[in-house]
Amino acid sequence: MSEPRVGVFVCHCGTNIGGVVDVPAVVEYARALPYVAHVEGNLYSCSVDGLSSLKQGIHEHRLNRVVVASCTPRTHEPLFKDACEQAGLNRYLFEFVNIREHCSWVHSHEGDVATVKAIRLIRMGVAKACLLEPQDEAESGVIPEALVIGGGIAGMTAALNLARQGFHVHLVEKEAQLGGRLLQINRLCPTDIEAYDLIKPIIQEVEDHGRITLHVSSMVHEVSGYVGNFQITVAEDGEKQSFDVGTIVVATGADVLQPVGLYGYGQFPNVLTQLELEDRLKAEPPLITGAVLINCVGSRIPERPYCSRVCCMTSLKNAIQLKKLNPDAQVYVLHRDLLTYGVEFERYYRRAMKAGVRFLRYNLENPPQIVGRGRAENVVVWDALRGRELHLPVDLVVLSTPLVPASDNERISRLLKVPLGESGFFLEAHIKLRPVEFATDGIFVCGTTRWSADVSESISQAYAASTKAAIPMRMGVVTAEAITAYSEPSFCTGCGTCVVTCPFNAI
Amino acid sequence: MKYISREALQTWLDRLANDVTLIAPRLVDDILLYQSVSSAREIVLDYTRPKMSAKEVVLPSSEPILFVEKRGQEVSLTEPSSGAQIIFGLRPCDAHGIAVLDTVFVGQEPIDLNYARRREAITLIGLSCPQMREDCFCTSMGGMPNDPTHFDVLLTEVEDGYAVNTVTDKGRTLVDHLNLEEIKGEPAEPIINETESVLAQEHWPDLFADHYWDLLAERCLECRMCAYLCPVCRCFDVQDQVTQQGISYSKYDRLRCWDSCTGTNYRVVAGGHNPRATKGQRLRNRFFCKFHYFPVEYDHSGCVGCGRCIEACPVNIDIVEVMRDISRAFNASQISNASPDAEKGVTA
Amino acid sequence: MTEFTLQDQIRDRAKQLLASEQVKCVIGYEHGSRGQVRPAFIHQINDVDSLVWNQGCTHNLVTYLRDIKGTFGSDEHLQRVAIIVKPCDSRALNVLLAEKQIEREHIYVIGVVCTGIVEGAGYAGQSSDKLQTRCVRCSDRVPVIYDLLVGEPTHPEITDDYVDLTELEAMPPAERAAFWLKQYERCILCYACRQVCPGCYCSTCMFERDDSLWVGIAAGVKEKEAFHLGRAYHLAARCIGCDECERVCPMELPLSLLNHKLAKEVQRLFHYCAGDEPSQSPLATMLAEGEEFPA
Amino acid sequence: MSEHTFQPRIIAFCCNWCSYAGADLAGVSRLQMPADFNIIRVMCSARVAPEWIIKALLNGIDGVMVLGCHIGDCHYISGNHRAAKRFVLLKEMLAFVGVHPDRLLVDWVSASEGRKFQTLVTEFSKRVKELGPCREWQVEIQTPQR
Repeated sequence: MSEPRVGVFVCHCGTNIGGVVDVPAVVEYARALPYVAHVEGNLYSCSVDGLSSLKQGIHEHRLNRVVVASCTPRTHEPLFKDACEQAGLNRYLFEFVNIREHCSWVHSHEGDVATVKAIRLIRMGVAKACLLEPQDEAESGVIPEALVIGGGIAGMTAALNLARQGFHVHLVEKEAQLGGRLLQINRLCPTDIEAYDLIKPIIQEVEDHGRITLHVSSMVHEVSGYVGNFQITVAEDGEKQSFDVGTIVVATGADVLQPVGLYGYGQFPNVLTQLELEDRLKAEPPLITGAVLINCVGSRIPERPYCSRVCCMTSLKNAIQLKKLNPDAQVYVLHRDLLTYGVEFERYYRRAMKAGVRFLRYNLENPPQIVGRGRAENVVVWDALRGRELHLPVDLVVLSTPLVPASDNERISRLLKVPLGESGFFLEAHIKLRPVEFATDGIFVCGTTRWSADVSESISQAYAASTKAAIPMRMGVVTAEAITAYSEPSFCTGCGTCVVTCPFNAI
Repeated sequence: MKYISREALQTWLDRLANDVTLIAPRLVDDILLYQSVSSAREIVLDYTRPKMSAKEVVLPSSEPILFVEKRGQEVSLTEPSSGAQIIFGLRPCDAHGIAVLDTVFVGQEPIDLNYARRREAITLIGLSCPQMREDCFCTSMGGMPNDPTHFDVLLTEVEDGYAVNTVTDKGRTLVDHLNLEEIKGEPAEPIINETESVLAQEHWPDLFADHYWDLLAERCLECRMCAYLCPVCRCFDVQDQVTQQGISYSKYDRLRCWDSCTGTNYRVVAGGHNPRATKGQRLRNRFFCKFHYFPVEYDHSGCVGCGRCIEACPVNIDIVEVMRDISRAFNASQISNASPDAEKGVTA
Repeated sequence: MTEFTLQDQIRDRAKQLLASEQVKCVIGYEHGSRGQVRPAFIHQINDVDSLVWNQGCTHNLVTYLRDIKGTFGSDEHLQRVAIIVKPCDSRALNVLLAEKQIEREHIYVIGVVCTGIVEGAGYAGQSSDKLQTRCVRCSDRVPVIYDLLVGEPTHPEITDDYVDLTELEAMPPAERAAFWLKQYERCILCYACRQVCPGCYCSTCMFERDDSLWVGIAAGVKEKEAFHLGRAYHLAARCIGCDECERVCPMELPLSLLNHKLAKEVQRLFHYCAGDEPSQSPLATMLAEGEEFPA
Repeated sequence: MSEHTFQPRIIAFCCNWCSYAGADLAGVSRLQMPADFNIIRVMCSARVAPEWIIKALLNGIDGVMVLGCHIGDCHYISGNHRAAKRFVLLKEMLAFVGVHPDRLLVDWVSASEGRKFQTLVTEFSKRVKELGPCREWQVEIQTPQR
């Protein structure tokens, strides 16, 4: 190996780095580091301009090591490695230095300190780069079969998308019937079509599809292996069955919060959740003269700070349904903020207003009170606009509760070695850049198991995740990380501890 | 010969400690070592032999021999300097050891500048041993417990004080202004051990291939203690160490550190081959170095008979026993050469 | 008179083993020069009578198995050795067995019931009647592994509670740091502690000064500290407490204190005692159900 | 170096799969923290050899953090099990030779725990600052020429 000639590319990332770190000073400093042959600052190293400048730098300065100081390797490392490779440099001769997430963003009030730290990090990166050696990646085959966990709308969509592309799919559903949450739902907004009409043909196609093996009333019991070659064991009524797949899609859905103890739920028989109302609407639609629908029940509070996104629309949808059943009914939606994003939902909101649904804003300091003997008779709410208390006579109170992480999430997270986020939903590799995949190669995620989503979003995500999952199966090969452990005979004493310790039985 | 009283010696030593670096036997956690002292009180006078020899003073275990500094593109080299040092209370065997090291490092061209600079500034004030320890054998190696040869000044204990034997001019400049009286009478002769016979160096190669070395080495642990305690063992390696690395300023030390032929990797060459691959070969080298290679090269023994290695070896590899075994084996081989039926070799 | 009996038994079995060619060598003890006892390697029946057993047999002979490891089973003649072990030494055998450094069938173990080794053993003219500290503390007077047991098992009451250790533990951290730095300062890096240790069998020691990334090149106190801490940690959950490192140290560093401290913590944290069984170190195994560190 | 200008030098070993991502999240969330630590990305907390920590603490580093996945979440199944056991013992040994055990912090930070990362770094830096330099031996930290 010839003497290292290191090229250092320091990214401003617009103002993200450049607004805190004195990039020109960092560039000057890096110039003097041992073995550094070229240094430049880029406005955006990851832009087309930045990448071509990097490639040009490699050629012009005969660089044999490249250091990029910018953001996190978790998202951008492959991009820069590819650029190195395109310029004829082995991709393992690249070193990433994170001066954004780990520097400018966390020391943004102390520019001088951040500059010194960026310098330290780059010095470390250059020192490491000098020690890098080119590596060859080994390739391994990919089994052209996929596992989809969860038989709801997301899981079924993913399974069909893969099966239609010619891949064999194992679909695992813990219930006896496919369909998931949609089985419980009456109609879907904004079109008001019946949910069952939507999923019936999908269930039919899944059940009839020759390339989909159904495992209903089943749980995934064991997972081992790696992208392209996972070994799966599924348990069905205690009976175990094993098969191998190349990729995995997680679409296990979410639970709905049961608002026990909130707004008289469990205390008054006429206080229902939205799901329970949908059930009623399907069976024997109730004739209501006064109904109050309360939003954000159990969400956007300190112990559950997130917005569940879909409940506002659910509320609108069911308010409209109640109005349809009895146009004279007084239907109120008590909300903290109405989130009817996008053109369709905004239009839907206007439709509800036109239909005579009343909207009232409440705040957490003055939550609505449910009063009544034996059953909810009145809802007392502070009307901030009018500056007085309103007494709304009701024969029905409906609570909009958020989606919460499925109780099974933790088990599946451990099984697949993929992380859960702070709220307990699955955590994708990157919220913007890798929204439907995990950091672990070959495992993908879609639907409400990742975050609250409505049906169309779940379907879009399912297409995205399954399409991503199809890539390695279509390629037929995956390249394995080239850097692996090896035994150095002059140090090895043959104690065998590594052999018994390795959980992958790789030694 | 002059005389100095105990009190006068204390005063003198206090002054020396004040003026220069005074190195003398001192207790460090109950272990007697030649180390620098700040006053005469710290010095132990009633002793037989410090744990380590005084080799460390002339040849430190880890010594910078060159400082390299890089400022910008400018490189500067500095050689270390050494101030005046006096070793007081040195035993004759240890002075003998330093004399042997002198022959190696400054006895012939090219001389070792570092050693020379350091050695130049050292004055040796000895103290005779009244009696040899059980494991001492300096008398077998051409020394005596009261041998003044290698000192600048040698003190020998007499009643109430010390006889002062000024040997060199360097010693004289130290002692002259003390205005000492002439001594009355002679100090007593030391009690000495029986002399061991040492096989002449020219006969050692006859026993080079003897199985004896492998058998002797069976219990050797291959530590480096014997070499590091030895007043004569002088092997070292030289490596550069980065002590500071920055952009505008870097600093490197070139270090000379003790090494020992008893260590497994001592003789390993680039490519990984080890010409002294077995324990026996390595241990044999230790004795051949002292009794054959050294005499061939420098015309005297590489052992001064201090007995430290005998005392310290945790598995009782006893240099005197080895000397006896080798002499006996050689004699036996002479006889067997005369009568071919006799068994050749020795057993451990 | 017991000692004569034990010694006779050892010699008898050694003779049998050599005569029947069951072993090629018996590793035991013999009288050396200046009244010392030293390790002996007996290859011939004629030499068996030089084998001794007494309270000066301080060396842990298991360390020598390192040298002959490569010679076992190298050709069609299975080369076995017999080794004499005290109860403490026998625990080192378990460590080496667990770490696959020796095969059980390659060694014939003569286990000796030990009543304790005297201080100064192994050195000329220093022998006393006082037992070594490790022996005063020893409750396992019977080897944990043997083919032949020599002697009648005894189970002495142990009263010692590691005063030296608790004293040091009670010191303020700065004082303790000063204590250790003063000890390391004295070290001459002769590596006797490592060489005598049955657990230190690596062909290349990663803490050897002249070729190590981990300790540095000089022989300064920093390098010495790195060597001793690194070695102690490598011996954690493996050191069986024979204290040979401390015995051989020419500069009398209290090395066993570090080892005992780690053994104590290994016992407290992992309920594990090195050498009890030929089992994996708790540092190489997974956490048990409900076990959590930092606790 | 006087007491109140003392800037600790801290190394944070972060595993690639959880705690490095947790540190990323702290960045994305713009959580502010002291700058006296450098992150070294390792594949697993079990990759962190005790020798590294000994070497660091004896050579001018004042504190070392080892951050991995939560137990049960290890990308390599049980790497953090070994790390947990290894470092609890190392801490005891360091304490015994006079290196304050608080200079070594072992904890688990998941990819979603940006705030925990911030808290750990902030508190650790504060603690190490209180403890002062680990060894007097100090390396000059060079500031750039403007």
